[in-house]
Amino acid sequence: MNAETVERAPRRYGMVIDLDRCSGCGACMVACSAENNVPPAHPQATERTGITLLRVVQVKDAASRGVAFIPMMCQQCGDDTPCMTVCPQQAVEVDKLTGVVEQMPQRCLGCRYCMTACPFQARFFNWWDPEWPAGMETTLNPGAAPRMRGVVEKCDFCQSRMHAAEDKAAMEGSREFEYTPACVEACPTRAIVFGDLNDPESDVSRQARNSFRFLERLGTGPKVYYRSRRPWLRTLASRVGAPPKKENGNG
Amino acid sequence: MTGTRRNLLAFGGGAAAAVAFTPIPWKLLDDVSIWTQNWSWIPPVPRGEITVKHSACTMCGAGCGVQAHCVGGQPFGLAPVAGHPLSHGGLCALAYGAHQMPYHARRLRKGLSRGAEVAPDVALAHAVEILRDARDARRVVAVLDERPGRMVSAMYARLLGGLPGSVYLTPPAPERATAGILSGWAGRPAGFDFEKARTILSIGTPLLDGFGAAGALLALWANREDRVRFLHAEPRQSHTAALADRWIAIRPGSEAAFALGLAGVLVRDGLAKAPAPYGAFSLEEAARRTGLRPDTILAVAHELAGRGPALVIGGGDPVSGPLPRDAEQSIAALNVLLGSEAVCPRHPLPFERPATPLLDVPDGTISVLIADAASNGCALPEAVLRRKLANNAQIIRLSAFQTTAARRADVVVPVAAPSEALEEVTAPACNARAAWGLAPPLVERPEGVYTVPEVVARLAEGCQMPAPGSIDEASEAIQALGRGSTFEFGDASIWTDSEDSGQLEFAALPEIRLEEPSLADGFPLTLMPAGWRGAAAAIPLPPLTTKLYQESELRPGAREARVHPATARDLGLARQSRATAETPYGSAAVSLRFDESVPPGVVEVAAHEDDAARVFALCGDTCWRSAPARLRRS
Amino acid sequence: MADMVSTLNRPAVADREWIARAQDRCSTSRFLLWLTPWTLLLAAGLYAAYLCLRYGLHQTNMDNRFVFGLWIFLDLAIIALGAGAFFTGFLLYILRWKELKAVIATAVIVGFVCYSGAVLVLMVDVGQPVRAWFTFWHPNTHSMLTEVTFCISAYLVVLSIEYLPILLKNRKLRKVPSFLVFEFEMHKLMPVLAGVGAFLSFFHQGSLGGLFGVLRGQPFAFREGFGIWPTTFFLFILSAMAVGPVFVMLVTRLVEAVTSKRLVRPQVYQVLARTSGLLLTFYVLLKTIDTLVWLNSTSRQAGYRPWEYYAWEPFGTWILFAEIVLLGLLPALILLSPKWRARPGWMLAGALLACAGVVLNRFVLTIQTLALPTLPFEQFLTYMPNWQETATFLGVIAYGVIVYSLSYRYLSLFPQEKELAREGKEASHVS
Amino acid sequence: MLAAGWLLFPALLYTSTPQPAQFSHQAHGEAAGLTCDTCHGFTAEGRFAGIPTTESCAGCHSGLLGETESEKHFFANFVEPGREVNWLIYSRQPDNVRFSHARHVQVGKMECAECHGPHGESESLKAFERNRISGYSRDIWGPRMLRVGLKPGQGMKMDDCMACHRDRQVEAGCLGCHR
Amino acid sequence: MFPNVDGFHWTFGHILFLSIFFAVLLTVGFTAATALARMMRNLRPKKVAEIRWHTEFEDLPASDRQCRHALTGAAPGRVCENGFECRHCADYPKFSGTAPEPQGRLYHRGHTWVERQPDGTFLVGLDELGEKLIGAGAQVELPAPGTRLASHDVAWRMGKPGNTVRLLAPVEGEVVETGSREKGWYLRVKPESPWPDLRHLLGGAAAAVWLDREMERVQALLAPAGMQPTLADGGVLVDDLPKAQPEADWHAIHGAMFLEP
Repeated sequence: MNAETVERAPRRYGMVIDLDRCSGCGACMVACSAENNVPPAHPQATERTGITLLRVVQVKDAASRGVAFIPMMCQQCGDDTPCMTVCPQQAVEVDKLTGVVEQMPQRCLGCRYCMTACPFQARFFNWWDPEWPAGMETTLNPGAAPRMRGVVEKCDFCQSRMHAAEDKAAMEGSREFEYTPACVEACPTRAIVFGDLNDPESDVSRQARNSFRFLERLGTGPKVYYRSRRPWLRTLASRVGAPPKKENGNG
Repeated sequence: MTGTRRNLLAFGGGAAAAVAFTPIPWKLLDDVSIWTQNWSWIPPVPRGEITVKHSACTMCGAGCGVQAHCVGGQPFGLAPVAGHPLSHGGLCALAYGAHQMPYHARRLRKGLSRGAEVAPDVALAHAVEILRDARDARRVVAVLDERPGRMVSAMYARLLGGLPGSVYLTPPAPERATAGILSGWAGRPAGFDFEKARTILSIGTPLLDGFGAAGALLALWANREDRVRFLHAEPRQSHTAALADRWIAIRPGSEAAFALGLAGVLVRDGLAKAPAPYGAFSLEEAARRTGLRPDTILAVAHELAGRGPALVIGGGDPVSGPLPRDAEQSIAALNVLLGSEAVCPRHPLPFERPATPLLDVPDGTISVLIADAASNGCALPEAVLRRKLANNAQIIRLSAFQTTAARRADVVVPVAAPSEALEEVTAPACNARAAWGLAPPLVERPEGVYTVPEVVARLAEGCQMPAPGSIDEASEAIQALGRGSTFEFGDASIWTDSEDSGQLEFAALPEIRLEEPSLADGFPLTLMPAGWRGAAAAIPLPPLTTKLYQESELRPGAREARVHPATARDLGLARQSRATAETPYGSAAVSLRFDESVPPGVVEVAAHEDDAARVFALCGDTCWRSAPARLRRS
Repeated sequence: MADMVSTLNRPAVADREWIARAQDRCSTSRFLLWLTPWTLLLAAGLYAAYLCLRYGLHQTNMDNRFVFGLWIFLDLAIIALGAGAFFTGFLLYILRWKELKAVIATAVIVGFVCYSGAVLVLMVDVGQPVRAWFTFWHPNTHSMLTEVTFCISAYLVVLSIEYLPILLKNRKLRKVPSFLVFEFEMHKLMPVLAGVGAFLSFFHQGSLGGLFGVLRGQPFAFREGFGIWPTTFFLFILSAMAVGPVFVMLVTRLVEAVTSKRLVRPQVYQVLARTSGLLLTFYVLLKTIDTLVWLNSTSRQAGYRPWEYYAWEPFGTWILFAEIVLLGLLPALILLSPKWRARPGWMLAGALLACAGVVLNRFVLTIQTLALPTLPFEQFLTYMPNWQETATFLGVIAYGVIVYSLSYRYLSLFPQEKELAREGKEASHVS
Repeated sequence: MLAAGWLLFPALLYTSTPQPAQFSHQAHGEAAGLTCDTCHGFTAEGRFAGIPTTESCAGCHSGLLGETESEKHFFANFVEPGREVNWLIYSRQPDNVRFSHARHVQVGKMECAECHGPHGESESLKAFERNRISGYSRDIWGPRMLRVGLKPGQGMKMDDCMACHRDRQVEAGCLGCHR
Repeated sequence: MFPNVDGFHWTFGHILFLSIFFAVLLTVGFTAATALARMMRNLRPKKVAEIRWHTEFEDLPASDRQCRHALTGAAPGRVCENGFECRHCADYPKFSGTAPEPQGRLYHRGHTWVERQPDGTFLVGLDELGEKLIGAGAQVELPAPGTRLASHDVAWRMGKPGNTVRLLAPVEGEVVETGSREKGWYLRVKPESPWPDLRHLLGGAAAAVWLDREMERVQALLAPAGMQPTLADGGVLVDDLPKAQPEADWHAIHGAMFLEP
């Protein structure tokens, strides 16, 4: 019995993050880890081996002594997505319907080549097997499967919530649905706006017009836009590579 | 012999070739790969009915509303409640990990008697016995309650009623400092109405980083456009300094001087609405002590007076402790001088009992201390508490987790962790309107673990005292008031009081004495414990907050010391990553990080969970806010 | 006593059967003595690999930024050095350079050791080695790594087939008629395998280079190219072909030194050195052009200011100079000019420098690419391998030495060894 | 070796355990005139209820309705003590798979038999065969080793789903079926 | 990889890449298969012996492969490429001219000799130098009567345990009778054709020159490095050389002398 196969116009989900509203409180990071069943840090994990699918980074501008907080997650690059073209076994696909860059831990070999390709450092490797203290596995989110060690994982705009919204819409027999990722819901200052970039009326498309993107010149077509009234942030974002300090690094 | 061996080899080779045509290798390959996708030691995902339960977050005292998505009755994710009277649809980072607290690695399900594990009822019996001896020997008993103003606090007060000379204490908290002093001066509870204020000056307290209902304040800050201006005075460029419209970098320890300087300007230019406190500073004196240019202090003062109702908030930092008494009083005095409508009276809750601040109690007087389990997210160093206790004092601690404080207590009675028992929720102490609500449990308690009201009842019964009552007395008392409005969210409800139309009259401002900061020789730097709300509190941090401090550099983690690159270069530590911080009271190994936002001459050592005790020990037992220190290569 | 003396420096009787009559090899005990350090190293390497496979890759010092560390650098380096196998085979069987017949066997074994070592390390380095076949089942043909995986596994098969006849020439195995005839027939078909080997190696050496050249997200490594391949694709092939013969020469000289025997005629060394010199010069030329194009246009378009690549502490501009001039041009000139090449000391120095140059090129592309920050707020990070990584690294080298020593002892790798031994005896008569 | 491969190996690979209780779809289907979604229904937000709970069975089976042995066994062991039946589910997919009955049944208008095959008319429940290595039921891989010419309901592996999606030109990205 | 696998899309990249890869796999497989097929075809004993002799001949150093005409001075310094198989050597007539068929004992380069008997059979034995090289008391494994021998094939094995040498058959034929060391001959062979072509054996003058050359070779091999080549002093070799000079590397010397690399 051939179900009617009316195709829904493909969506291109994207985000606009207002850096002037981000207070660096980190609520989005904790909410994101709770939603995606990311385990609490292994005792030996550091900021270079931990898994923070959404990373809030504090940046300082020496000249104006300005400080800003930048939530950096997978930018769901649209134009020849660096991680997709390099994955040897198609564990990374750009979903035609939603524009989200899908990462399949079931097929991922753990060769980590995609992590060298990603200029946004938005991919994380499971160096350890996920462990939860006794009893805490009852607090796992049924919508997301915990990943095993040896695979790469990244932000996928909270597919667990999208699936839930899809199922609810399916009950009324419709394919249209709306959903908000965990970080958008968790942000106390509503700094993150999420929506379909293909739909010109959505506020994400409107706000995306006069905003900037990081590493735009690399030509990977990221779909997460940033806005700020502070000019030094806009110039910082236009840079590729960090300015070398007098003596580099932190100690 | 070789003939048979060779045939054997030939047969083996043939068999091996044939295996390729059977499904064995290919199916094994596929199955082993599937096995790697479903390892048995990766926990399976719970399956069941998805429901939503409403409750409140009890990680600190702010009472933010929370809706929990549950599968089969078990919460797996928390979300804010839009339109909640206290949290206005915002939550802070601690809330989103709160549903995992009952399963924290350091959860305590048994009693502790002098560190040894005992059955819960044995621990409770031991506590009752201590209390009874104290009553018979007429020794001073005290209750330390980090969240006074609840019905449970009233039950504690009733329990203490039967014990002569007992005292009901509350540790210092940023929300209670300035509001508490103003209430004292006005003779009736006073609070701040942030919605009314058009200029908010916070001195030394992280207003936009975990003050009161963090989510609500951040929402106010984000949607302020030009209605409200946030000014922040702090030596360090903290989160709040970064977000404030204007950051005034004062020298460490010069908060009082800054406040008195502002007061001096208000009085001199006739902008003050009340007589100036004795000892208000001249502009030059204030500028000298704070290291600011005189016109900065002038501009801030005029802005405070000129731009509509202003608020000046002190209270110190949840981790590096309260400001000294003189600073708190001078900040409170500023509010009196400005006389803004944002400072308004507040109806007390019917069952509210005044609590004595811990620091006002004379030293060495308490011989039995009962420490309540609730946490307000602020640190209380061991030394500060021990100074108030007599030398053979005994501590009865109600705790759901194994913290350093619990290990040092004489008896620990295991109580319910956050979201395991019905808990009361009150508005932050600085709110203009009181509020009271109930946070129903999301998870059922493990057996053998008590709730706090049960423990208080058993203590009272053990000492043959009248029953201290129960939580639903509070709801009747509030119904009896017949004012305010109630909000229902699922089976959680919260009642907020109505405006108190009265006016606040302040008696004459007391005399504010300012001590000269004493610089110990040989210790050129100033050491300040640093952290964020909940980092060094009575209950440990939710497990998922490791994303903030351990797996990223958003928050300082344990053993971390930040110092200005210039200071490091002067001390020859430019390339060091490990160093030792020394103060007159002790030394500790730290990992150095260089950070321009830290003022030169200051070394900030992160006080973090169990490691906090070590850091506070560095500050000695005076006021733990800062200590003279030096940094040595380790 | 006489019997004792004779067995002292000659293999034991049982061992003797396996060694061809003409070759005199040291006594079995001395051989075992030689093997023990390497077996210990191999054991340590296997233990480290066990730890990484059993407990997970947190055993290493790699992290989310340095996802490629010592192991991938090792892979790239030894595969580049192992290119001697395909290139010598190509020269001998396709271009008919008869002198190389003397070193073809050792070249094949060096190649086999390098490739199998590289694949072994890859199996430990990959997070889920059991799923390695997914690359064959769901290949992504746009990815350079798929191409590497396909070609390396295919070439490893070709190399093992090329290794088989050398193995079957062993004196005892030759007694089995089927082995003897199979070896005889294989020998005739060797040119086909050499051709296929060259074709496969051409692609996968190149795609190893392409691995970094296609990284649009890493301006330091990204290169424009012809068609679908970046320039690093061709540079890697050229550098591998340039270094392959020289590495085979170095290995042979090393074996001669260790066994204090003359195994190969000097002209063979001259031929190897000359080819390497030629190719190295061509490589250095192309490399300079590519660097200039990269610095001035490609990375500028990507927005990375070129001088910032080398503004960070350990990797100054000296590393670029070292790679191209010191370890590129200098050895090329030494190996090209017959006068310098004649003197063995200089020839060896040139060879070593050439190998070092290519290894440094692999190091720079693997480690420096990952060290440089791409986001404006990231920092330059450094990485030190820990003992597990180094133990596995040395374990692979030990595995190589063991396989080569066994092959040298039991298989006759050097056809000219007998004549040289006899001439040596006569020469000693004359001198 | 070939015989071992084709015959012996499958027998060794799967352990077979009988279901804790017997159930005849046939009896409930024709005799009692029930349809699939009476017991296997949906919840409001599209969650598939799966196997009915004991008390929803007890709705009709408050007392013994028939006299079959299996009903007595079910009644004695489960309904009275009110214990849930620990069914061994034939089509249990791994955790990382997300199969939305709502989209397939409500939007896709598919019949249960298209995937589950004749399970609806089965007289009794066959023994549950678990794959020793991957831990999943044999009904997912399908009865035959070579997975060729499988009738509907005989295989629920990715290839079967993809084949059906390809026939109906319904595009489903990786995260359409995985989570 | 295969069309029905999910995610396979017939793009040009896929087709090109996979076809090349399969082509490579096929060629490699095909080469291995042809090698195996040819191996099967050549597994007949006659072919095996020929191949064995051919590969062993390949491994001999050039100095051991001197052409017979080089010995007799007709073609100095010429190295045989043909496995001492003069019958198939194209330029054999060019050098040998029309020398008459040598009579008496004909020598194979592996120190075995053959002598025609009046009844048409051939006696095969080991020459004097060979006996001396192997020494007394060596076990002898003779093929059972009735086994067929090809020329240059392994006739029989001799030697002390751990150091057995294989002796090559100078002529094709069927073993009729086995002899022994005492009898002075080891095999009686009945040739296929009554008058087989024995051009590949050395006889008469060539044999004499060859024997002297072999004597010098043995002395060179036995002399420890650094000895001066002495003039031929006409001395007679000791009967049992291995007993006389046990410290010599007999393993290698036997290999060199009996053409077994």
